[in-house]
Amino acid sequence: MRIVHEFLRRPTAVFGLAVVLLVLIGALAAPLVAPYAPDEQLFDGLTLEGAPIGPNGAFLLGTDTLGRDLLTRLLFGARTSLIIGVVANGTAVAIGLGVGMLAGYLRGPAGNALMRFTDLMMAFPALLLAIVLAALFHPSLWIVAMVIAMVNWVQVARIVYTETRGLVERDFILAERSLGAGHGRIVFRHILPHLMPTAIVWGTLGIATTVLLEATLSFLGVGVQPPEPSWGNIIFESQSFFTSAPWLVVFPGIAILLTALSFNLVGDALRDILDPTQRGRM
Amino acid sequence: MIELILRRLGGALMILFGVAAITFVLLYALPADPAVQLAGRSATAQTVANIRHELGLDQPLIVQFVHYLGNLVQGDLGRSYTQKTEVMTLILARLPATLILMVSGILVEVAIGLTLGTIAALSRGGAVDRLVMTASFVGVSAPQFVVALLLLYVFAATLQWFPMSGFGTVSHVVLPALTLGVLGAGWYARMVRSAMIDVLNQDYIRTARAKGVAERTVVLRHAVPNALLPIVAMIGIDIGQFMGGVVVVEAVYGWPGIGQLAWQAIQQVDIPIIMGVTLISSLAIVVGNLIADLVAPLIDPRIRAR
Amino acid sequence: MTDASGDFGRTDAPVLSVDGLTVDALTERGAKRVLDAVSFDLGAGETLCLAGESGSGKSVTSLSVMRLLPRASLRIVSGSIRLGDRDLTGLSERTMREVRGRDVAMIFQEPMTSLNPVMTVGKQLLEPILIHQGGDEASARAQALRMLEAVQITEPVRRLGQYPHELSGGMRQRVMIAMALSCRPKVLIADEPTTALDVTVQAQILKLMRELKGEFGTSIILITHDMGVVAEMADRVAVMKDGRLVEIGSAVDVFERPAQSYTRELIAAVPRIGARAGTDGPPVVTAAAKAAPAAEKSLEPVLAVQNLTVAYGARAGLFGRKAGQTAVDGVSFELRAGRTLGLVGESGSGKSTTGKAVLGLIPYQGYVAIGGEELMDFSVKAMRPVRRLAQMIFQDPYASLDSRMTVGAAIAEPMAIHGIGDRVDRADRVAELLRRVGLTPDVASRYPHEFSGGQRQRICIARALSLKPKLIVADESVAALDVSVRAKVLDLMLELQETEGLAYLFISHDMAVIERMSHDVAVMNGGRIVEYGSRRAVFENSEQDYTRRLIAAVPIPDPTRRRLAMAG
Amino acid sequence: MTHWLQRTALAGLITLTPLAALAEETPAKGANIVVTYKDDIATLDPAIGYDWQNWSMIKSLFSRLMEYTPGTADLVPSLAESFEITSDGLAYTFKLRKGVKFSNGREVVASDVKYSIERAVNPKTQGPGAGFFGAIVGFDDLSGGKAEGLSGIETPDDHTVVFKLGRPDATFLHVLAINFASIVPKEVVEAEGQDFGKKPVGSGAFVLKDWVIGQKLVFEKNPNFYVADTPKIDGFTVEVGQEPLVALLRLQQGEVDIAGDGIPPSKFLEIKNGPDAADIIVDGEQLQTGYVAINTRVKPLDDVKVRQALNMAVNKERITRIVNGRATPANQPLPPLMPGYDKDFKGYAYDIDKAKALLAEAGYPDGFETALYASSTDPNPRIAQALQQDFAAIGVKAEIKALANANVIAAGGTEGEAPMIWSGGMAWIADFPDPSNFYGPILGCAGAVQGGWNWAWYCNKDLDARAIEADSMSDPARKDERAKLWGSVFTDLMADAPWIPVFNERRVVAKSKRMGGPGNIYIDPTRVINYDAVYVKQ
Repeated sequence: MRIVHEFLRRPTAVFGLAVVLLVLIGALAAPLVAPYAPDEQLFDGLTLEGAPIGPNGAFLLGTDTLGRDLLTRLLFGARTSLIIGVVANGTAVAIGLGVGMLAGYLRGPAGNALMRFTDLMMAFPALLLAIVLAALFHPSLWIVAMVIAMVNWVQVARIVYTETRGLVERDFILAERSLGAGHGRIVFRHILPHLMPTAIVWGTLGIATTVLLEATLSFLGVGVQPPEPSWGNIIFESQSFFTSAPWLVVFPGIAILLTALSFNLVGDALRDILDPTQRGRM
Repeated sequence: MIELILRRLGGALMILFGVAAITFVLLYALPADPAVQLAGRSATAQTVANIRHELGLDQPLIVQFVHYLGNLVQGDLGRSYTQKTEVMTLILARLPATLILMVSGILVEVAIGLTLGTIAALSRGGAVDRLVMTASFVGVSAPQFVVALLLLYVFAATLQWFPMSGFGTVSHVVLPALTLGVLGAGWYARMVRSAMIDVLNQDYIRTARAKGVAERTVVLRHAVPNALLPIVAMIGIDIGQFMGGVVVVEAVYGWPGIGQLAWQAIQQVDIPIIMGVTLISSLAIVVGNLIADLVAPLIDPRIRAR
Repeated sequence: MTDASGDFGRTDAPVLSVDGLTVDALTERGAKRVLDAVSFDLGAGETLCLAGESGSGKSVTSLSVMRLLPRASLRIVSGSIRLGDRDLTGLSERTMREVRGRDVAMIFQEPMTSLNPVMTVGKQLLEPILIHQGGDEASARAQALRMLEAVQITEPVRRLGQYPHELSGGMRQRVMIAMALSCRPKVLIADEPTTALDVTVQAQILKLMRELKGEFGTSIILITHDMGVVAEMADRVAVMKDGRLVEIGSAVDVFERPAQSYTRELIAAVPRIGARAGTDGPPVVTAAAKAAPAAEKSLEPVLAVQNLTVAYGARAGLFGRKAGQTAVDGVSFELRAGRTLGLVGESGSGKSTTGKAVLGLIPYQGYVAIGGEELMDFSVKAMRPVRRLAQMIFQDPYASLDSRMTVGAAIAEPMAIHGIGDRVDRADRVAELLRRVGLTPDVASRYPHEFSGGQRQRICIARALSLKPKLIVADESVAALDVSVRAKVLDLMLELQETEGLAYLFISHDMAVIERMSHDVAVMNGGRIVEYGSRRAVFENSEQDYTRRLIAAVPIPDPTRRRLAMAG
Repeated sequence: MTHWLQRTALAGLITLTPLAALAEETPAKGANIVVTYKDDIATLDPAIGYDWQNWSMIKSLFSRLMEYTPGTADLVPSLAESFEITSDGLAYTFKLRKGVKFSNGREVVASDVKYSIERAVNPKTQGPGAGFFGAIVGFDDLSGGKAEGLSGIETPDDHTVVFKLGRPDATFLHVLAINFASIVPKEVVEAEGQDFGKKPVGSGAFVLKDWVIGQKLVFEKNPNFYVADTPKIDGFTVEVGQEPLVALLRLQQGEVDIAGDGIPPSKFLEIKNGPDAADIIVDGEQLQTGYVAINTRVKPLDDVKVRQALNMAVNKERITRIVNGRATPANQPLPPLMPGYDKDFKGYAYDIDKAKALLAEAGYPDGFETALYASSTDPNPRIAQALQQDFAAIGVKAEIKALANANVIAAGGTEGEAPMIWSGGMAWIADFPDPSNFYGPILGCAGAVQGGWNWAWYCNKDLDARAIEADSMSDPARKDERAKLWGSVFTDLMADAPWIPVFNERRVVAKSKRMGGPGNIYIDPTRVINYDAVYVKQ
């Protein structure tokens, strides 16, 4: 209850949540509210010379270079972004949580080995690695999600590691050990619950990063493949049109920006509320 | 101190070896046979087989890797499949451009981030703080390729304040550096803000105030140097982020750096170049962290003592 | 309250006069009063002690005088603070800046964090001199050097170029004092200046302050929770409670004829060193034990430690194995049922490390046997039977409870771990234990943050008792508690010892607490036990200079017995 | 022995008479022009370079025995002064022009010709063009590593080269005009090793002066070039890393003379409809066909009825609209400019009902699922999506796999992997203007192998036999007969429908207003851009 109350006191967080909900509803209800089918190449969606049509009554946000309705594609693109955002980031957080917690708890050679591995992953330029991976495996929605997860877990692992290290040093863990609690009990009953705020915060903030990364991969043509609409590949398909048909870049760009921003705002608010180290500050 | 440096260097070498091994395994698991593409459409099966043999692609993976490592130790990154030029030559030729871009990008983000973060920390909880923090999130959430395209459209194509693309003069670097810097500036502003808030809550700040030190001096002399430490560490990590952003920014602005090289190589499955660029990028990240480690003691005498 | 302020006759006009000072905290639910019409005067050359427990408003008072309250959360709503003929509450920030450091200076509790870690001592010392007296850097430097000499720092010239982390805690506090006095302020506010220091260092700093007060003609407001320090230093005492000033008067008056019951309790709760002189063992608190003095139950020690050594930081480096620091070096002692061994020493002496090692919480070398069983390896399984015999209570009760677990679950946790009883059994036992430590069973469903410090420590004790152990290692278990609470927790521990036959390994830096609690005492210094014997022998006929110094340095809450003054 | 002798003292052709219509234009002296490309120039080694950017640069850096008249597909001797072919078509004797020098100053002699061709064939060179020389005696030994040279090339004296062929090859003169047959100086190649491609030395119209990797290449006129008045500019600079769109904006501002990557789709209409269109745009046909290869060895595409149905399902008009009309719908593999193109052939008309009927006949009334591979560079994913929608109209659900070119090529060359491939981006542009170049590797049995380019995996022994027959007609007198025979090969194979010929893309180049000369030197059918012929108007 406290969380809800504190959350609602923040206008930016409420704005973020509203946009997130809007995107979510748009994505879920896309088949119902979208005026056209997502990959329907409408005959009157292109000029006779083959140019896309700007926003008008029939096509509220205009059409793309194949004569498809942009609004429809943006709505269906929201599905892609959210699915990837949730799946990829969820996987990343789960892996990061597991690796970070294990490394932080075990310490010693095993913990060190795990952290050296995350260091190694840190030394990969993330986007470059994602591009290489995505180009290697024929990209599809799920592959892209997994590629992003492979890249993004590292950050979570490092944070969880640091936090776990701190927790292990704390007196209550020492107290548990002095009581004779087993590793499983300490890890799952005592450490994990304390990491949940971090997991929740990253589960939210990370979605923003993920949405951006997916868009970037798709923009480079190694992300979600057409005709599956994704905000990134809509821009990819029409980037050379940005002087003659700016709506093809501007609208998906706004969609990406707003969605990422909203997840960031919500995540930031959650961090302020949930993270006990931040709580005392204000 | 020297031991610390040596230990870091050893770690860096291990990391580079790991990067090389992982990249190698990944790239050679590739479905595309570069020989087929190189041989071109008129090639006979014999030609393809010859090319495979000449590239050593018909040898077992481990042999290829050992061979690769052997060359690597001598600074030889191999030859590009498509350009037939030494990868080292290609990278060295393009590295200055990328370095210029990265340094200007880092300057942009640190300058913006440091200023905004400090301002936000000082007006903490106030309207300015909230404005800066929201703005920083907008910066962080803005897709680089959209920012790049929009900056290009507004400032180069329409207003013509800056050239559309190319390399050479200061005005060429402005838009790419801004694009790279905007994203980072958001992170820095947030980092600086929380570091500053941390520092401003420290006892020694209260001590300084109790001495009658003016607020400006408190912030600039007492708070900023202490808040700088996490920022320096972040610049090291940042280089990794930058290496990714560089691909997008160089692609949009036609900047002749290694991001462009990597992107072309990925499309042409030019494995030696991809390997080379990945290794160089990792090297940059490792060196960045190393520099951050070495700069930290200059700022904080406590680390010097250790 | 008004009658409390002005009834003490003085000849000259006060240097500082606080009148009706009221401060509100701005919270989400509106303003909350944290300081309520506080009034007092500070005479020239006088030391006024603001005494009181945590949350009483001492620090808010001092920060108000400096006008250093955090602007966003605390605000002076009414009252005046007159320094000479100026009301500080009405000054602009700019004018106030000139007052700070020149007219009113301040030193803080934590000398570790009160100095800027990235600036040299010299630079920090120069700052107030240059700000308030101007002049060139050379003359300021000369003055800074004189100040370092005045605070009796060794090698003052070298110190100027050093960074704070290169100095010990005591030296840092000396630097702070030098810095505060460098402009010869009229008033020095010292907020718990010695709390973070070891007792011997505390004695030196207090002595220094007394000397400098005369030399510099400065009036001092000394804020402390330690009635011993109050008695050592105060000309007058102001006692604060819940934001109000409840009593003010001369030190002798307040200590000998406290007007308020609160003050009386406060003074009574302070353990006085030497209070147990001439007796063996701690006082008997339960009726049953009084009736039948405990016989020696067994000769078999509950805990036997021989040649215990703990080395930290040892690891295999790139350049060969690095020797770590030895935190505990060849320590031996034993402890029998129903008895308490007090382990005392200054910070870094290795006493806490010893406590953790005997419970196998950190790796060690040497022989440790609990209940006659030597600990052979540290696997969770092998240790489990031993864990039932030995429990630990930590310094910070809040930190040693899992904040995400109800206290009921926390107390039941050991039983769950050891598979004792079912749900219902455990719930019954939790209720019983809560009652046993003086809490009501219905609190079992609450979370740790809903309790006060003393209550939390009771919960920790209940948890430690749940397995009916034979040995409890109490590591600074009352150090974080206010004196009045501390006394009650100590009494509870004594009571439990009598009824349960517990053996305590009681670790503390506080000689008075050790004296009260222990049958035997081991004094540690530099990782070794330098003196070991019955409490009576150690406290009354110590063979070691070190021990004698420790005892002598403890301030006694009796203004008539100021040893420091005599020493000075 | 009767020799068919062709003496070609075609001085007129070599001096490149400007076309009559442009006679009044005079090339400006001392001009330098700027050309832009997005991608790096891969290599300028003539034995290796094989993409459309470096193709025309290599052409201008090196000389070959044979050459084409600028802007046409007409073969003329170049480094060769004259040549003779025996009547059986198995021996070619070339007389070299005397006094031609490499840019390092050494004279070009017969042994250089032999060395250059052998180098192109030698597996150590890793050259993609080795296969073109398959007719020369000794080819198998050299490419198989059993010999160091080609026994079929003889150099009786410094200015005579004789080629002995193992079989008649009507395209052999074309082969000697492609880049792989460029003459290189042995000593320089051996000195530079693999870096020869970055520091090329030839005897062509231009010399490479400077190469700043990732930024620009500077070419300078070869003052000693043996063709009079060629080139017409003093030099050209190729700037790389330039986005097509940016390049075009710079071209409009006069900073760039030729936008090498052409006009991006987004800008095309704006420029086409703009006032400068006539001065800026050069639009012409090229020897290109964009097609969908239908894998004849993958179910259910192995059924000819299915393939025919797919052919009928594609709305080629709409697809040409997507590329803004920069293409003409195609109905057969050969492009219209190619000898043998059958104007009267109708192919498969767009007819959804008939397509559905055929599918039903084949046993797929409800269609089926399959995959369509395509290059991931614009506009190919868009075209693939248009095709996908067309197939969907007859119930065929094609999943699009848009991949990097290399991956598509690899999939196409793996048996049973790619059901359908849209060729765009990797499209077949002829190496030389002869129909045989359009058959062997991409439709003949020889190409239907692992790593081959016959992505339809189509192998028709009868047609292969007819192809060999046609290629044996090396007597120029039978030119028309040969073209007709070739034409029938291509129209007949359409009965099996291994391809869906979609369109013949026209090449549209943007040049600055100051550039002169006829359009076809900017879209030269054998050179892409003919740097030897372009000039700046005075």
